[in-house]
Amino acid sequence: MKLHEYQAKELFQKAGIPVPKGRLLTSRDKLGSVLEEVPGPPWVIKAQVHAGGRGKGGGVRLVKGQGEAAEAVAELLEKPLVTPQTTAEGVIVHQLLVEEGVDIDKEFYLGMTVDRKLACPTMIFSPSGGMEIEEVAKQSPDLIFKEPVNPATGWMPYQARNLIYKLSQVPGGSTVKELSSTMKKIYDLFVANDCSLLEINPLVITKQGSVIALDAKMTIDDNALYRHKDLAQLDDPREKDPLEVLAEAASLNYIRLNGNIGAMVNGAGLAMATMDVIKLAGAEPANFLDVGGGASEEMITKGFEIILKDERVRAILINIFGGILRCDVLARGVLEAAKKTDIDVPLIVRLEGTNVEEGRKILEESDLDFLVARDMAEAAELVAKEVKRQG
Amino acid sequence: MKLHEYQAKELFQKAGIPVPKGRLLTSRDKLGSVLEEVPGPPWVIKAQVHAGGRGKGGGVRLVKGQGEAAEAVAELLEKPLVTPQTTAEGVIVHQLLVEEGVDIDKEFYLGMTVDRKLACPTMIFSPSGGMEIEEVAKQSPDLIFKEPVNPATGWMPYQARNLIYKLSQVPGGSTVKELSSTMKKIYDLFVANDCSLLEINPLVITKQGSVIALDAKMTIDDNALYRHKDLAQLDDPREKDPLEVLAEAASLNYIRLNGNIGAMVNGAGLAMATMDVIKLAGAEPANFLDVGGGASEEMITKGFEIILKDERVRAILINIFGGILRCDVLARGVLEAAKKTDIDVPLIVRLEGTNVEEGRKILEESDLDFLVARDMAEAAELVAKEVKRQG
Amino acid sequence: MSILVDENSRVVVQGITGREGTFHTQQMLAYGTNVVAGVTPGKGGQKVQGVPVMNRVAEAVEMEGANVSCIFVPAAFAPDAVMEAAAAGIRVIVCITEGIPVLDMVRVANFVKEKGAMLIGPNCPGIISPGKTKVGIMPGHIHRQGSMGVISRSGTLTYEVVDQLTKSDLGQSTCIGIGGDPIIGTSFIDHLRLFKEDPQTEGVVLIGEIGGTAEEEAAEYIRAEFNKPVLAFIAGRTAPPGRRMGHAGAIISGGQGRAEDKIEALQAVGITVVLNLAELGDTAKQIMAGQ
Amino acid sequence: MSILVDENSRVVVQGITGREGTFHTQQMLAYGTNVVAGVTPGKGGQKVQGVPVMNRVAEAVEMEGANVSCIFVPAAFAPDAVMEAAAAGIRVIVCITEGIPVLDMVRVANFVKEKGAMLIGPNCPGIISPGKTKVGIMPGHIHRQGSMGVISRSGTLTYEVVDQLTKSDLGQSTCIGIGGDPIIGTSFIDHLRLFKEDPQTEGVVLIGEIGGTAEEEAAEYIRAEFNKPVLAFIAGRTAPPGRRMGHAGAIISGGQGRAEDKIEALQAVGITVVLNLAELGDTAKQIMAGQ
Repeated sequence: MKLHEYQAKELFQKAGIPVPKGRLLTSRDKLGSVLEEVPGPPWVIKAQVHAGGRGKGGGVRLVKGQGEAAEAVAELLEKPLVTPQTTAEGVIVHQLLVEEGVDIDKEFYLGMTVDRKLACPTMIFSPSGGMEIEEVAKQSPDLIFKEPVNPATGWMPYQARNLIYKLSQVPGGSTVKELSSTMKKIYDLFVANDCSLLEINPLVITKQGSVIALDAKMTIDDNALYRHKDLAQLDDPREKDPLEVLAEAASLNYIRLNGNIGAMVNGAGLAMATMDVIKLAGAEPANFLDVGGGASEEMITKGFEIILKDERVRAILINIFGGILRCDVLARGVLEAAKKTDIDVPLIVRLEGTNVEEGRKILEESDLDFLVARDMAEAAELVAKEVKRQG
Repeated sequence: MKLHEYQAKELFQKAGIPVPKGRLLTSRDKLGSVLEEVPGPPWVIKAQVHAGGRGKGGGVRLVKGQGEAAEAVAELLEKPLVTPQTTAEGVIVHQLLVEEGVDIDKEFYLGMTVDRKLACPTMIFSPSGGMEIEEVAKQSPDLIFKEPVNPATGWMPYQARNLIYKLSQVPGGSTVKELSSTMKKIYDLFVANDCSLLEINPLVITKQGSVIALDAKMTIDDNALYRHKDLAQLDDPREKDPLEVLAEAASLNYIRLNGNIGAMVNGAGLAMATMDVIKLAGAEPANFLDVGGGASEEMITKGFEIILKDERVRAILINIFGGILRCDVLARGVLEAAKKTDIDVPLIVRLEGTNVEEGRKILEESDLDFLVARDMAEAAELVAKEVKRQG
Repeated sequence: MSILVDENSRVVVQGITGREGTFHTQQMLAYGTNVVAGVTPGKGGQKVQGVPVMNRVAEAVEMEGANVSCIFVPAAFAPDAVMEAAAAGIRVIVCITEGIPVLDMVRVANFVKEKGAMLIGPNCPGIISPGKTKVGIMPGHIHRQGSMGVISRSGTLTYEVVDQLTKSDLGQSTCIGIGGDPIIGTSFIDHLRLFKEDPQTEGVVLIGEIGGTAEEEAAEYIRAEFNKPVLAFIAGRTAPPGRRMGHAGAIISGGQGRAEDKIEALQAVGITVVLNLAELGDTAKQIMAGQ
Repeated sequence: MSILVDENSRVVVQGITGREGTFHTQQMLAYGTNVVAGVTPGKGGQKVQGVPVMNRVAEAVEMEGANVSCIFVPAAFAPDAVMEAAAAGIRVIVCITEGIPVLDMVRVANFVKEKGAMLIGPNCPGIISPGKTKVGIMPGHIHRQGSMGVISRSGTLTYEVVDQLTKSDLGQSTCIGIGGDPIIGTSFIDHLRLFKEDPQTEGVVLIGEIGGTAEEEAAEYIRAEFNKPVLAFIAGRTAPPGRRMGHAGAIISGGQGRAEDKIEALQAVGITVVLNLAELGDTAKQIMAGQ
């Protein structure tokens, strides 16, 4: 689960990590009072959206007076923002963060993530702040410094020194202390909130030598949300595809994609492989949908309904390898969904595994119109045929 | 540093570990008001002293009414208490803990300490509550259950199960939960307060099935007191030998013993070995005194003064193997002390190591009256001679 | 032979009294697995499918000689269950549970390693040595005893692959689902090492997916040390970056974990990578016939 | 030979700009120790006794090839310093610092072991291979190169013993102060293992004291595996129970750690235990002459 910048910065502030003074703006009318509370001009007005590349899309504006501020707000608030990471239509901006301008001397990147290979949280620090860290990694990997954290000891002061004293220009003593203390707090925040990613880019040193987090990105491990009720409430469903929100409520793993072949599969790996097969057959998947190992009839019905709600879908491929999920359960779920909604696109069904005969029988004996695929190869062929036919 | 029972129980309460309701009594006059606040009768009146074996010495009284309570207070408060762990004169009781009586169904021992070999905190649990754990260890070691704690994970719930389900009579479900939760809290308390020992003996299950800590023993790691200013303030110097309090203030490792040969040594091991040599020579050491590796002239002076303050001392042995502590510093310190106090007992000096010649010269050129020992063997002989001479 | 589990495996099922635990205990028993005990704290003394239930894993080890554990405990309690098994001396721990927080797994993975145990999973279908024993939730009937080792980050995708292998007359020595989470107990490499020493295993199928760099590391290991034919499939060539594709570990992030990079790394060391899943069985047959 | 340190040791002094660090750097240099760098965070670029000061141990390793560390950092910062050394790849870490909290050492000891380093101390005088190098605070001049290994939980008591050995014409291969704290990085056994394989070492003197059971464990190891003559001394036969005798680890508690028990355990496996410290040199001479 992603947090908005302003939400992450509130957590930063509570943890004692300095951030610029700022206020959230959700309506144009409030701009005057917000500007009164935030030191400036200059101010910085930042679109609060989850999509990355916000700056490149014009979602971050430096304004030098009230007039410029009003203009920026007019251009951003409740308007679509297109970034390299959104679709061409962009995402609607519902909230702006208005912050004081900061006198920047130096910009750093400071981040923490879990290193899968080392199986531990790892701090990443770079003097190339402000750039995307993937870019830095490509262009100058020697400017990325890493410190994996031993879970038994937690973050140790020497690790901060290992990062900071690697800089070709080491800042002054008090700044070193602030940087070191910020790193310790980032680790504590990361662990306390079960983060999977925490990024400050840029973390800046001001002309006065203070350390301040100019940006803030936090992603919470979805699996850990059960023990962070407070964080779970920060979820912003407006940032998500409405079909994905529906799927989430039904405990289905559904991701909407740009194609036109709907797919319902059990198991994440098989679902991905099915997407790949659709693509190989010359079509594009409309979604990823893993109904999971232990899906009930109701979940199958719900999943099928969600696929049908996507008006771009031109054909549907059901690919089930029964394990825990029995094929008869799947069949009954599909029939249940068909009762509720008209299925006006071709349906290709491939069943295998536990109770496969029973499942096939249930489908065949129904009045559902569908094509049977005996295996993945045939399923792919049938999908390709449908694509060609609809041309 | 040892805490009193009532101090430990206050920490228990804050941590959510149930203890009997109780009040501290420091003056006889307050007994009436204290008894009003504590549910009962029956009450339990417990002498607050650091010495162990308090129960055997009559320091714990169960009283059934106000009259009995007044009697017990009269016998205990401001009176000496002799236990198997005190001297024959006993220790003066300055404080009493007055507690509600508890309906005991079962008694357990629950403790935590650092296992030196495994290098980790270890929980100890036994159904033989109320007895000294050393006794249980001797008589029925199979009734002592241990769980070492991995510092990387902290106390895990399965460890509580490993201890509790080993009982031949497993208590009911809710009691198991309370026991398990108490164990977790004990570990957290142990770590949060840098304990070296934490003991509840007995931890009882009441007739109602609740878990309650009837006694509480906590020892704080002296080396960690610098980061526990609050705990450091709980130190009760009345429980210590006045000379030891003096030594502590001067950062000297001094322990008063029962003999009559004062000893001043640098290094703990050499100080112990010197005590052993004194004993081998047929005498008894009056103290352990390690002036430490980096002792200053002032510390030497202070240490010498403390030895001289002990009126039981009949002879003094100075045994210094100069390493960091130079022999000339030692010599000057001793002379400084001699200026301030009359030395009316024989002084035997054995110097070796760094700057030994200079040290010996300083002593020889002074008007101090002393015997020189060339090595440990000679030092022991001279001590023995003194003991014999004084008969 | 076969690796990790065989007819001598004595399995304890942790969480045996739960719905899934009970169902799969029955399935495992039906397959012939030697389930010697179950564990559910507080329910010691009961029986499930004729299997005695105990309060602690240590009891199952002491009293029934359990040496393999299969865990069906809910995510909030599974880390504790894994550590309990490792501390009790279980050497092969299979954790089926999905949804364990990553930072819990950081601690668990280190703990298990320290204890010298092997953790399969979490979020995996388990492990099966066909014809000998099944420790997990895979449909047993699609497997056949034979010479192919299978290592996979996925569940049903593995069934698909095994089904194709079996239909191509390629039986399996051992099939291991290593799990779809970002942090898992054992990697491709851990199991390749065992397959290398296993005389029954003549070839290995690796089933990878997007996320992380485990496949790249496996490729490097195979180049340097592995001497049996390897066939690979990588799921997620059409997965968009930044999205978690069902498995917590299946996410392309920070420019890492793309299927193309994995395929390239595997091909670069001479491993055949099947691009069309439907062709896996046939391709495996050709490769093994060429040996 | 000799163990752990010798003429090839390249020593980094952590806390070199402090009073003790500076003094003992001078003493070590005077003895001939190859002190290649010092570390004090924030003071990189300075020189102390001609030794370059750096900000990080990793720099000393990379730039000066440091492979041994000697730590004079105050107790509150010493755990961090030890871990820094271990993480930087230093393999022999000598921690002189006294007064480190026990629970800090729990974490440090585990961390160092994980990194594969050997920690000598804390609260110890260090380690010396006479005639080659001295890494610590012991007076160098009382030592002489020779064939006796010395392992001790004490500081000045070790000087006393070494002095007697030297005066009895018994030189030393390596003398190690393992430290007086309840939790120390390496035990008697760790060093006995090394002395066993060291051809220069022909006999070993063990200097124990009250507290813990390290001497009992050493006795058992010697019985089972050690094949050179061992002479022991245990300090604290007259120490009262329950009192901390200077060293944080020197305390008889819970009926454990008494000198008598240690002496008995050592004697039971045939080790000569000197009861009168004054006689140690002579006894050692007799034993070694009898070989």
